[in-house]
Amino acid sequence: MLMAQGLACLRGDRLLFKNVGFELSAGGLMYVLGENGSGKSSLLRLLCGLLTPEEGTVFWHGQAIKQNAEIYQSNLTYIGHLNGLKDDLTALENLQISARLAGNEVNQEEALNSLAAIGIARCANLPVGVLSQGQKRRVALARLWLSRSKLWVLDEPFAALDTASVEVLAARLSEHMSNGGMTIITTHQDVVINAQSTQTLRLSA
Amino acid sequence: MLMAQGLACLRGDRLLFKNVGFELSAGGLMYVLGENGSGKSSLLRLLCGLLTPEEGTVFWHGQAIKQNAEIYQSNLTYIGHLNGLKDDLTALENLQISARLAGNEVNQEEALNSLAAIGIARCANLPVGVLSQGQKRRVALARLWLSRSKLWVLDEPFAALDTASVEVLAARLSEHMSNGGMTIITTHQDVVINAQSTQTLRLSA
Amino acid sequence: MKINWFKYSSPQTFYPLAGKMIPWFAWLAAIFAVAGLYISFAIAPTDFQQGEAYRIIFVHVPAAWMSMVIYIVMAAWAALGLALNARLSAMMAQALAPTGAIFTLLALVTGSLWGKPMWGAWWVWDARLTSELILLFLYLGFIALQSSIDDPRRADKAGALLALVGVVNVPIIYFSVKWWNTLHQGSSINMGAAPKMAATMLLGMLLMALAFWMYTVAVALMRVRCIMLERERSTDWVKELSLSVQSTAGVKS
Amino acid sequence: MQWASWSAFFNMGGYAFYVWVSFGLCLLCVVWEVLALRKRSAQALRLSRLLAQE
Amino acid sequence: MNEAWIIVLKRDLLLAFRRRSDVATTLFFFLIVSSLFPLGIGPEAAVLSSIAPGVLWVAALLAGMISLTRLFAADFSDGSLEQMLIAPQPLALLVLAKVLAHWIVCGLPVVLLAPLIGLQYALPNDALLVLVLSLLLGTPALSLIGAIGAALTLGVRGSGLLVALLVLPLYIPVLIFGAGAVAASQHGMSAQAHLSLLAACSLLSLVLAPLATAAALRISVE
Amino acid sequence: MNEAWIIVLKRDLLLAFRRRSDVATTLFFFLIVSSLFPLGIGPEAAVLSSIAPGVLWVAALLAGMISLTRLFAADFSDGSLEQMLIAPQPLALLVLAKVLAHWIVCGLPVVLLAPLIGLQYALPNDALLVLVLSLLLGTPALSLIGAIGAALTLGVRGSGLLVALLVLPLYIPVLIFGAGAVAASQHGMSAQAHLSLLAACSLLSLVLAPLATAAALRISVE
Ligand code: HEM
Ligand SMILES: Nc1ncnc2c1ncn2[C@@H]1O[C@H](COP(=O)(O)OP(=O)(O)OP(=O)(O)O)[C@@H](O)[C@H]1O
Ligand SMILES: Nc1ncnc2c1ncn2[C@@H]1O[C@H](COP(=O)(O)OP(=O)(O)OP(=O)(O)O)[C@@H](O)[C@H]1O
Ligand SMILES: [Mg+2]
Ligand SMILES: [Mg+2]
Repeated sequence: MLMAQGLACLRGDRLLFKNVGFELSAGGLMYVLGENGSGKSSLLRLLCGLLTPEEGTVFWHGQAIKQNAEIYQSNLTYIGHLNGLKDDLTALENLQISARLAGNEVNQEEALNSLAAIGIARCANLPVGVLSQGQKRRVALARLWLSRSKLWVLDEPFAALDTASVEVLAARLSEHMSNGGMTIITTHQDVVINAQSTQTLRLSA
Repeated sequence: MLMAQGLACLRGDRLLFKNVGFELSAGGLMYVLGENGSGKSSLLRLLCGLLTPEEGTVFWHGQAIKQNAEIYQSNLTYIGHLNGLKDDLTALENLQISARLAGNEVNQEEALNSLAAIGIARCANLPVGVLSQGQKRRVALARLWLSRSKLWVLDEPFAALDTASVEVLAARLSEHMSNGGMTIITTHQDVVINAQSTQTLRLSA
Repeated sequence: MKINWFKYSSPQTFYPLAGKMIPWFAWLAAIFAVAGLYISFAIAPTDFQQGEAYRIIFVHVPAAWMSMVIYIVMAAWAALGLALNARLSAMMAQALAPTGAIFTLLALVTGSLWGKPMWGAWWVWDARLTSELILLFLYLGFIALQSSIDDPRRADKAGALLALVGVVNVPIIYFSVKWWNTLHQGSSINMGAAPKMAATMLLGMLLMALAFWMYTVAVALMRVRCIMLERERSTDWVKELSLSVQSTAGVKS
Repeated sequence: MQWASWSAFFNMGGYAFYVWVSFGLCLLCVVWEVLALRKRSAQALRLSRLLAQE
Repeated sequence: MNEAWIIVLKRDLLLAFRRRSDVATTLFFFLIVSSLFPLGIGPEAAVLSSIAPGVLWVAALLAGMISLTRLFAADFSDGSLEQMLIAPQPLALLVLAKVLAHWIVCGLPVVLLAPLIGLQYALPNDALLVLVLSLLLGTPALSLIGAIGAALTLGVRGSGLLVALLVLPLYIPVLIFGAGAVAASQHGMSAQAHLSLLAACSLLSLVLAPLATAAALRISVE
Repeated sequence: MNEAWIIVLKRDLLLAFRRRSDVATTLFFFLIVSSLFPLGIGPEAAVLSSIAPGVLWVAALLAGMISLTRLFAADFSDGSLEQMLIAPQPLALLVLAKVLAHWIVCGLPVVLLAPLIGLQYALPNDALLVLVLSLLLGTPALSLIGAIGAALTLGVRGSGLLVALLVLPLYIPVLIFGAGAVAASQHGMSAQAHLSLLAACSLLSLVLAPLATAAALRISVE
């Protein structure tokens, strides 16, 4: 369903990678691995359409994502390095707004449930600005419990999480794949995630 | 040499912890563990004098750190969540400036060597702004190869590092302890660090 | 950090004490106000130059006085709070600021209302008017700073520092503004043109000023109680208090 | 007492608008401030009561 | 309603409400800047009233520009902007929502406060009315044009100058028509022509600016 | 030399050099603000020259203030400020170094550019000289006082405009003495008294402001 062909990425005057291609079908999980600076985050941004590839194309159901951006984007959930949270809004408000912006209508109860799922229901009504690094990350990740998108693109979701949260998140990812979803993920940690098919893309610096 | 007595920390209107005390002597390593939001980062900032404890005192060689701040601070290297790097300066410049600001005179060669030690000599002359998350972290951590301070306080130094870098850093920490240094560290990962004495402080949310 | 400097410096003990003091100051304010208003409207004679419009003086001048006094008192509390790390002092400073700003605004508005019939203009760039306007800005800066910092202890400290910087600057501002207006050829009218004050007028103004002063104390105490409740929301004494207020509904704590 | 009549008093020698608006505004500020503070206090108490009963 | 632009609008208004002091500060910036001039120039009412249209409009322009420079900065650095870019809705619409929120929060209060300051500058009553009208018609253009600049400055190194170069010249017509309208009514002439031109500026930028801003945002986020 | 304050000074100058366009923006802002007035007010030389001292000084004040809002913001958000706080040197000294760098980069160019703009406003030669002198004596006070405001509002919601609200009222004496000096020389009087007062303002703030700023920084970083 998601297919990339001959992707090349140029940052500054350095060619990070070229000729990267893959196919990811329903229920598939893809790890993007590589050393620091090998271009994992850049690849993920390419796949989301936030960066334009130097060469190559990304296809969603056979159509280039630039051509049918709206359809593609309504199937996409991307959580990058940055959490996309507003310090002045509460965790609950942040979650609801970001889900709605992505096109999922959610009510307050659903949002609360998803905060509870990742173990920060207690912080639901605190402004995000006062949360710790890991707590903020968890608020951002709580979107995954609300998301109905097919494709999830996650940039180091496990960094700064404590062990309990890592497990909860891994379970959620496994569930997503078992429902026929797709996930592309970068991480430096070893985490067990179950999927109908697992593949690894290794970038070398 | 470093001693804390009856520390309590209030953030907002929440008491994160109270009555925290410990003693750390030369060659000692202390892990500060706890879940997300349990107050690890806050404790580290307390120990550096960046936060004022609600109750309790931190002593360095028997003197309260507020009383002899300059002596204490010249024995302290702190690397927090934030890297303290300027996006517009190169890795090399950043490293030299931050080392000098902490009171270590370093020449260019020493700085280059320490960048090489953590494996980013190649990025030495790139502006830090274009580096990846892990590369930035490594530039910040390169200070540890230049530091002559007794006490190192590190907040999640391993987050976002690839496996090779984690090992290099762990080796450097072990070396520091074997030279009679002290380290206080928070982490969510399992990393083997050798020290003359190892202790663990567990904060519960 | 428990300096038991003074028993009442803890919110828990000060809260009920303040509650007892408020009615006293409120009654004093009312009595002075009645006396002051009686003198200003019934006793004080008509001014032969300004007609009855001059009666505005009985609110204008006390308001202007209070605006200045409150700033100084506020800065003093702030300094005390910074020096002793005493929460109550910082809260008092915070409680005074809005009242000070209101009096400043009142001085400006009543002054304008006086200026229109006397000078034919709502506003002139006279030194005293200008410095009153700047005083309003200083108050607003203090309030804005405090309200945009979430952490109350940080807000206290930052506000205190600002108030102190302001106090150093207020005299400088005052004299520079004064000098500014005398150097440029000034407006043809200035407030010196107001009539030599008769004793009754002075008395009326003094009474009104006293009324304002007592009112300020009462209101500041009320506000400081609110601040305490809000800040110590999760402490036991506030919880108990809130429950007891409910059980004896209508009875003030 | 220097007012010939109540209407003379209210007329304030032709300056009624300026005088009464001045005094009226003062009164308004005072009343508003007191009411606002009572409301604020009641709200704070209600909130902590909710917290306490939780 | 779940249109994305309404969500963005609501979110920005909510944020502004949480930071009410922000709104107040734009207003007070305008107030303070316009009270600085008499202190620098001198208190004579005749001089002040003759320069009032220019001074008030320049103050409004500056207040708008300064509050605008950071229109997208927070969204950019906390990552919400990325999320807006990949939202399944036209970006230009979301941009328009942000600009609208900004204008409601920063532009409108300035418009409403302006006559009070006009009084301090001894402006006559009909000039005050024209002042309000001209600001009402002109400030939307300021917000819309400024958004382009704000989008271009985002994170891009060394674009500060570019923005000033780009935005301020575009502001100049608005300034000229706006101040001109007030001056005309001060001199007893009709301000109609100036006001229509102002409205035309606003309409034109309403059509073009969101598209330009959206394009600039895509470039900045790369 | 390894004194920490020299390192900070060098670093900030280097950063400014890397971002030359930022420096240019301050200058450009000054230029634009002072050239907007003739557009808003009209071209008569007599009016312009009579308002020139005030306008130029207000423009300098605003340019200084706007560039100040970011004096510590970058250091705060990237963590360098923490590192400065735990450096084994008096913080007030480091603050002074930062302010000095800021003045060299933003204040000095404005001082040097001012006579050029004065010419546009038809200021006579001796008034131009006094203008430069007054700016030279007064702008350090602006930077020093502004630093307090910048430090107090660090990381605070909506800090940009808040700084304006805190700092502009404190700038007023400098404005009055500065513009007064130029106006005095315009009217053929001696500007000596004003200039000495300006120098006194700068000296006073040189002594007090770094201490207040350091205290404010410690508060803000908590
Ligand atoms: C917006 C306009 C005005 C403002 C902001 C203003 C402000 C002030 C201030 C701050 C004071 C206290 C000064 C002190 O005690 O040293 C004051 C006092 C006074 N004002 Fe005004 N004023 C205004 C208009 C007027 C007008 C129009 C008049 C009368 C024509 C007037 C008459 C007085 C008098 C008689 C005093 C008492 C003087 C004294 O105590 O020495 N004011 N005003
Ligand atoms: N300025 C603040 N105001 C109020 N609460 C705060 C503030 N800063 C931190 N907190 C709260 O303090 C708690 C501890 O934060 P801290 O950053 O110390 O946690 P941590 O143990 O380092 O967590 P993590 O593993 O996620 O980094 C959090 O729950 C956070 O909500
Ligand atoms: N805007 C840019 N200009 C120039 N080079 C850039 C830019 N952005 C990133 N780079 C370079 O691209 C490389 C890859 O960056 P990227 O963030 O994709 O790495 P990564 O694999 O995600 O690393 P990490 O594991 O540290 O997150 C880095 O070497 C970085 O220096
Ligand atoms: Mg990455
Ligand atoms: Mg932490």
